[in-house]
Amino acid sequence: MDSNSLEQNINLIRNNIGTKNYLTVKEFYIGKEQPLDAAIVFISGLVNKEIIDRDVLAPLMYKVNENLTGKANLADYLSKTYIPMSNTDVIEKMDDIITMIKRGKTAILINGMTEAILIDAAGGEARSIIEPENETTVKGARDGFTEKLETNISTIKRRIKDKDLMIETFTLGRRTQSEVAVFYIDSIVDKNILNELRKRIKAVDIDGAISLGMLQQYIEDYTYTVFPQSFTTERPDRAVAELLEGRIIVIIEGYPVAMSIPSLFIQFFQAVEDYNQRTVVASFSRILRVFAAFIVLTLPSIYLTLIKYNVELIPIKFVTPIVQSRVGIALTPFMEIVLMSIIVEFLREGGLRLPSKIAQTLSLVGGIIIGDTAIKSKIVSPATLLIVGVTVVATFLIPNYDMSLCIRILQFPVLILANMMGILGIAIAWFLILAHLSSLDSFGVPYFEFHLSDLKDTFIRLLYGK
Amino acid sequence: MNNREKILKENDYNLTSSQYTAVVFGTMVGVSTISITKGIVRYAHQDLWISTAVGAIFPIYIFILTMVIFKKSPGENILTLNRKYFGKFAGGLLNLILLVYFLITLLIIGNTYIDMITTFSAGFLSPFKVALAVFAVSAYAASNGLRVVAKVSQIALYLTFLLILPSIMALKEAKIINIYPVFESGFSGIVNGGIEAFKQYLGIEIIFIIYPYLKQKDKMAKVTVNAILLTTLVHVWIGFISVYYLGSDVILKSDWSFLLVTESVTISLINNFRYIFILVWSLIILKSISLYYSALLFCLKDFTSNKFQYKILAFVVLPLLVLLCIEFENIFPTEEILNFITISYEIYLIFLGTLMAITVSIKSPKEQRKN
Amino acid sequence: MKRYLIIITILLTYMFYLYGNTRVPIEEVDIIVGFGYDVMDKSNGQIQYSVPFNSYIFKPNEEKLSVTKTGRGKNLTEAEQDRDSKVERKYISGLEMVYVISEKYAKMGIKDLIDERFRNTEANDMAYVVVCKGNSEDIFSFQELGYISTSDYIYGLMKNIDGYNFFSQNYKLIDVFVRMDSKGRQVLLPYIEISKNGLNLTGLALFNKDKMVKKIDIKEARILNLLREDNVKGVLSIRKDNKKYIDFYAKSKNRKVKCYKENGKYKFDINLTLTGEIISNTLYEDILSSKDVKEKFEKDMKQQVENMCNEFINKMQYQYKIDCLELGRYGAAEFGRLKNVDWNEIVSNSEIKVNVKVMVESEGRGDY
Amino acid sequence: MEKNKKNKVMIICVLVAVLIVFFLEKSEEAPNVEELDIAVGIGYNITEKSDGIYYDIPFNVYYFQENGKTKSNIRQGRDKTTGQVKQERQRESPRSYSLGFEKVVLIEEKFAKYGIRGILDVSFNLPKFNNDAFVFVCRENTNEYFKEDIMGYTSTSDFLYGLIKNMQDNWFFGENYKYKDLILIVDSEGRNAVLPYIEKEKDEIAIKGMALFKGDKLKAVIDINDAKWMNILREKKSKGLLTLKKNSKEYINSYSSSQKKVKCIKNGEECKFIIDLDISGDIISNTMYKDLFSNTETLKNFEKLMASEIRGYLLDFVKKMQTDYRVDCLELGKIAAAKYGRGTGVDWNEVVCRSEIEINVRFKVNSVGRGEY
Amino acid sequence: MNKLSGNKITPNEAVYILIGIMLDLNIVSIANALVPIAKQTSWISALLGGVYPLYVGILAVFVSRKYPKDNILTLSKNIFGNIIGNILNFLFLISLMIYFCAGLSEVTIISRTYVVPFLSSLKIYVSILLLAAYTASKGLKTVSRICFFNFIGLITLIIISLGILRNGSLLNVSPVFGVSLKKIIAASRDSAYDYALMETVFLIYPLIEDSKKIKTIVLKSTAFIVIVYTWITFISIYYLGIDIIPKTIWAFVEVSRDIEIKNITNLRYLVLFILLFISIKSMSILYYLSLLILDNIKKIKNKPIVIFLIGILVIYVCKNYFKTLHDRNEILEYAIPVITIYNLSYVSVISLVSLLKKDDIVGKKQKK
Repeated sequence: MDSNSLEQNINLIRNNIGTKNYLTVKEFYIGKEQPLDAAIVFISGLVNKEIIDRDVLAPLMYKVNENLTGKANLADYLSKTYIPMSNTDVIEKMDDIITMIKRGKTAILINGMTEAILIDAAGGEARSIIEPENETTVKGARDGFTEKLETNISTIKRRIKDKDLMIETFTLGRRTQSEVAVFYIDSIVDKNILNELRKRIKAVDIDGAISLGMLQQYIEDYTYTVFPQSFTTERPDRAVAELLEGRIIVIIEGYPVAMSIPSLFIQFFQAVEDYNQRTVVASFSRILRVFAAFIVLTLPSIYLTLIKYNVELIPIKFVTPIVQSRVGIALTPFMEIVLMSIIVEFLREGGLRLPSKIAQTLSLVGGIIIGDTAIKSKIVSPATLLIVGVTVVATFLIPNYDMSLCIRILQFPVLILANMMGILGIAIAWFLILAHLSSLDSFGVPYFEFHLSDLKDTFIRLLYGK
Repeated sequence: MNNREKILKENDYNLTSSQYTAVVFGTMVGVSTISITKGIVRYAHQDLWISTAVGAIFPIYIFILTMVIFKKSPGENILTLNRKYFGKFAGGLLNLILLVYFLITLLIIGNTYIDMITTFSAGFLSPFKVALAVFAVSAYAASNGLRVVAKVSQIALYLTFLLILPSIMALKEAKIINIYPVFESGFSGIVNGGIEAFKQYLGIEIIFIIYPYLKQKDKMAKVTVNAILLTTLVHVWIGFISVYYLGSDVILKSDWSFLLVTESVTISLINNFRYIFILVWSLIILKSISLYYSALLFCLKDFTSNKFQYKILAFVVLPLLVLLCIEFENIFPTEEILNFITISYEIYLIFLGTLMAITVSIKSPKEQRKN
Repeated sequence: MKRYLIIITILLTYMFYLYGNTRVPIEEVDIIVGFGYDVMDKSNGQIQYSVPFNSYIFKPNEEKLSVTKTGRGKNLTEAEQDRDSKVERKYISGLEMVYVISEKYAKMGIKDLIDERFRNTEANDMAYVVVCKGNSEDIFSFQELGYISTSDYIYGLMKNIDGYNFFSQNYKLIDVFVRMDSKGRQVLLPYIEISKNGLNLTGLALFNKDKMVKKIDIKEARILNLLREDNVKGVLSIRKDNKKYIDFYAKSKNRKVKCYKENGKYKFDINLTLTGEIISNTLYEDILSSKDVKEKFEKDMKQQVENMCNEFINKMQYQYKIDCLELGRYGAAEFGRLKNVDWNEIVSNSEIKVNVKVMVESEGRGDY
Repeated sequence: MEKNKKNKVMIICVLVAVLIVFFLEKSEEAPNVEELDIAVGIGYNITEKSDGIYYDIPFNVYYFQENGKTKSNIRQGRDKTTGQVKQERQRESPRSYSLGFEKVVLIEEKFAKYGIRGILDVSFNLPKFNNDAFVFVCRENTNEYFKEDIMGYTSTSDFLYGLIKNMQDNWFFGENYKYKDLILIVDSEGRNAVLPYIEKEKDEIAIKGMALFKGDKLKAVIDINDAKWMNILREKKSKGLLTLKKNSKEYINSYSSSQKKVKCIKNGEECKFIIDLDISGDIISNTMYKDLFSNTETLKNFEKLMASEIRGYLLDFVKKMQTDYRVDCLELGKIAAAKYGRGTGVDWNEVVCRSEIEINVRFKVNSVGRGEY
Repeated sequence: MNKLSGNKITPNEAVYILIGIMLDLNIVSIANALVPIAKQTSWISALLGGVYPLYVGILAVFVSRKYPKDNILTLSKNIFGNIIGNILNFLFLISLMIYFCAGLSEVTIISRTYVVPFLSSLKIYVSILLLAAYTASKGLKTVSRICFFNFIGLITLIIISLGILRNGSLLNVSPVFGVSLKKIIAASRDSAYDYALMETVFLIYPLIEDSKKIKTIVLKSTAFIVIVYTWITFISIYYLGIDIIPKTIWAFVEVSRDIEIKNITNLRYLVLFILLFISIKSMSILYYLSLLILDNIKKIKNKPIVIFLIGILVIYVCKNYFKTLHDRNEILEYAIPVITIYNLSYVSVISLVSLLKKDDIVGKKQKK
């Protein structure tokens, strides 16, 4: 600090943190014969008051019975003798002190001392560690990330004890100055991806980095694509698995989700319990998920082209039942499928926002009553309802929420192309999707790439033992 | 009148440029647009779409007059100018004629709308109920000032185009040779048709009244020309597509030929276009009625020399209008009387405009004397 | 001031509601699907109009039934009033699919019928108009396997009429409006009759202005349609003998008609282009591989079609004396519409040249 | 920024081009499946008229009612060429029909005699044609068969479809009597088509024999017994019923399946065919031998007796084929052609009818059922 | 973690691209081309046809060893000087364009006969070209990955066609050597036309990561393609027999139509889907290569405009000259022999000259 007078420093801190900001300053005297003026400064909401009273104030006020005037590097001496706390450090630069105070630390200032002792007695309410809601597993660990960055760091550190585990922190956003932690294992990670990531995070200058989603948008390569560019998870064991594979994990303060860079298309189809189930079962369920994604995209359009254009390709046995169910239906097949899919989207979006009790009833009511009445009133044919039903169920199979959203959206352009051009339309739609996917890359790593050699972990998960 | 009402009152009357175009377009494109071909086809047969373009001379002439007046006195509209230049009594008389005209147009629009609605869809409603509903709604809109009506006419502008666009699909169905031979009815046929088409562009006279209320004064010319261009485009397109699809002989026989065209355009989703047409058309008609209603209120306010507020005036004149509208049949029993009135009114407008333009440019307001 | 406003609005809404309305919801109403127009000459020499209509009746147990009711009277309006009086339930007109006009009625002239339909805004302009042999009442009472009402059957027949025989889709009510009184145009309606294996299409009814003049059988109707309509489809075949024949499924593009006057005589040039595929061929060997065999076929087909057209045109000019190819329309467009000129007469003794261009598009998957 | 603007212009004009191409062009509108007549059976007949031969091609068509029942109806068309017939048929059918679901194709005997080349052309010109339909030759006009309303079957085509399936199990029928086999066989060297022959007496339809074709014309119709022997000789693998009858009371029925191998030896001009059949059967009823399954001795000579019996019948049939029918319906020509070169212009029918055919049969009993009654 | 890949493609991807280039929709009509000449032993001539790509491949191996960095375009410019070199490259580009138009018209005709008869050919041209342009504009990596998916599609096609072995008979293929050797050689000359465009390996080898692997790449791709072609000709003859093949236009599609699984579902839908996929892939490769050559001749400033122009040019040519099967065959009969000879000589002359020249011609250029 430039000046050593207590008043000046306190005023400086107060203006800097802002007048209406619950800054509490406790002044007291320290030392026996000629007591020195001293003060503790902290932000009341973020600090645990008992610790301060018990471990800081009490010893300084009662135990110090020596004359401190004129003692050299007083701060160091005090923190070593009188303050029984574990992490205390002495900081000289004023703006560091201010950022620390904003972070929930308490500063001890003494008249005539240019440094300040900073004590980490951060308190304040924080959510306890519970199992994340959307990514539940049967046999896996039950813990998840929380809003507090320190707890997240601790959960990851507890899992990886390797000395190469590096954690870099950046501050983001002019207003929120929220902390961003970047984890990577130094020996495995690809250096130029790391540099690229650092460059991009530094380049971000927004006033508030509230959520990881925003950060994703800023550092991704392709903005105009439906496919999610970065893989997010709320489970530490999944994050650790990514780290071990050489990826970089980014966690932002106040957001209980970790983002792994670079993320590939296949990652979104790998659920957590794949790793702790038997190989055959795990690979079967993984193939099932990819097949489900295929079904969602193409089943309605194949049904549409079979009914409308290439009638002769319907297998003989299916002709009479399908035509039986379609006699006297008012809407054209395309309109039917679109209408039913949109109604299902209504139900799902509606269900999402409502409290869980009402959500169940809504989907129940929606599913049965609307479906049944639609058939009775001959607006929609039972065959179409079956197809739409199967497609809807298939979307639930995709583990990652972003990817299932994207696949649901992609379903409609494929349907429109199929309605316009029959099988040619489907061929074109699939060609376009594959071409688009193969043109994407995340941080230089190809997004959608198969090498026959490393097929073992993409589609099927090979044995660990062998 | 506290601060808020003052601001409200204040910007109540300066319209943005797009609102101004919508208002001018709104008055011209109204109830008669779907039957513009009826009058003209007798003269210009299959070249009626050319004579609709020729008809655009009338609004352009009125526009030139307003520009001359606007140059001299941007602040007051024609009603106050009448009183200023021709003295209280003569100016008042001229304004009275304008007032009577707006009243008659309101009745014409109301009556045609009632005929259309009763024949097309709401057969069970009696004329009284329809008239009451229509006029009450437009009275409410007009009483809230010009700005509200301007916003409504903006929406109506987009709706009008919504109705016109499907008729493009009719291009695919029929053949181009229905229009040939072009210019067969010769120069005289087309000009007669053009004069006949003046009737379609009636409604331009509203710019006499509302020209002071445009916010960016310098944009006046551009904005009004836009409106006139749009109207001519709509009229020419309706004329062209009716001849292209139906041929001139069928147009002779049907009142609302454009309805025949839009009805034949079946869109795959909605097999009968008529239902949407009625819905959207009623909105457009309500818009033009409330426009004329607010013009009427301007004249009334001037007539009663600013004693009453708009709200009171609107609801006082409402029962009179509804009553007249029901008795419309016996006031103007035959078609000829109506034609006579519209033609005489066209002449009156041209006379009033030229007179005002001359007096404004010669007489300077300073040495204006009372006579 | 506020209080008065509220009272007035309450009063108005109450009056509105007071009048109530007599509109009946849709279930208790039968829907008319077909109108018929017949004429019978009664014993005392007068003519009696009979106008049946065919409508659906919705039964509670969802079994749709169709019923035919007729009204009789001295003239059309009287017959219609008589029919309305016989109906006990409210019925909606405006969803009809088909108008069936008996031949006798058509021969007497359909001016009053078309006028009534043109004036009535609830008429469905997109319904098909058909001329039938005998009375339309018998047509309506004919029971087709698998169809609830005959109007459905006729509607299906007309909807798929443009697949073959070079028919087009211009047989709707709005087409009759447009064609009846326009200069140089003729109304042409399909002709149906009940034969031994059911109700089917046996030709075309040719009208002059509003009176039916001639029934054209199906073979001639194909040539007439080919010459008159655009974008129509049909099968043309060259047949040398029982075993050797070739069928060509032809689609015609927009025909180009040029009309000009040469030393006082009207001349019409009709250019037809036929593209299509060969659906069966035992006449030409390996048409698939060699190009000149294909060109030879195209030349033969062009010759055959032109002969058929010229033959029909001679018949039209000398026997019917009516311009049923709508050439008058092109004449009017060329020489002005205002002069009231009888185009039938002009076309009948004008010189009409037909020029056909045949292009084979694809031969399916091979040639046996 | 300039490049970005140029890209925008590019994207816009590409979009406009696509819109024009896809929406303003008058495109054919394809009907849905329920608006189509599903043609399940096709009949081919010809009627002799003064001014030439008229083809009469009726369709056996499904129509679907709202209450869920499907019925079958007939759509007729008669004209001088097959293409014109399509046009005639459209005059009375309220729906366009869709090919691709044919189960059965019936050819009238007169038509078969006249030559079926005209039919085979259809499948090539109509890509939608589904050539998995079974082809039958029938005695009367095909309408008789389509008119028939058989209990339990929506249309006669389904009935016939079922009929041919079970003939394969008891009368040694093969399964390649389909339309696509017809295409493959009719014009290929050394092969002749063979089709089941059905008749209808007092509204009871049954397969009465086989129709033998030479090229694309019907040559001869053989009754069901001869057909059985022909099938054994013709099909590579077939199943059926063989009986050994001493007299009306004593007989043995065996449900047997036969395997065929053919060798062809060329001696000079002629060629000699050796057909060895090994037939294995299960005895299903036996009133001749008492101790059949216990005593291997009787079993052995029963097998020998059965083999010689079958061989006798087969040799009779072959002689009849070579003399009366004079057509190679056993696909021997194909084997000869495969051995001695194709495209040499040799008429394999003549060669086969002149050639000497030697048959040796081996009969083996593999199971005797559950026991002896 | 697979390492960062720049614009260079891995050897595996190079194999897929080569397969993609050579294998177009001619797999469907190769049997029809060969059977008339070599009758039932045409599968052997298909095998012999493989000599041609092998020869070109070996040439490429030698040239790439000497000049790993520059493709044939720069070599030809260095040897023949800028103007003549550019002209030769332009002619090479024209041969590519002809294959491009031939491929596009083939896929349109096939899809209009089998799959989408209701679409007009213009719609199909536009949609496929848009797609090919999109993939080509995304660079070689995307194109190679698309070729990989096609490789998988091709393998499924081959596995599926195993299913037909049950129905056909070996007799159709025998007598194996019933045809004179002269005929087999003549047929193998025709089959060489289907192995066209191996010359493009000269364009790609600079873009491969480690160009040492070029030998294995060439051998692998030619081997795979030879196997595919021979198998397809064999299976077509095996199932259809040599009398039926001349009757069809696309033999392999007929074969694939009758593939069934336990005679319930037929795999027609899947086969047609794969065929469409293959054709769009080869369109996008040709699009990319023509861009590559154009870029080499004159630096393209604005890529989208050039892509758009190529598209317009191709549509114009296809619409006027390749409209029906007849016009297409007529042109190709004449054009393909000329093109193959030109390509062959173009490649062999340049590689011979560049190999024999002692000093390093490219190096000399930089030194000056």
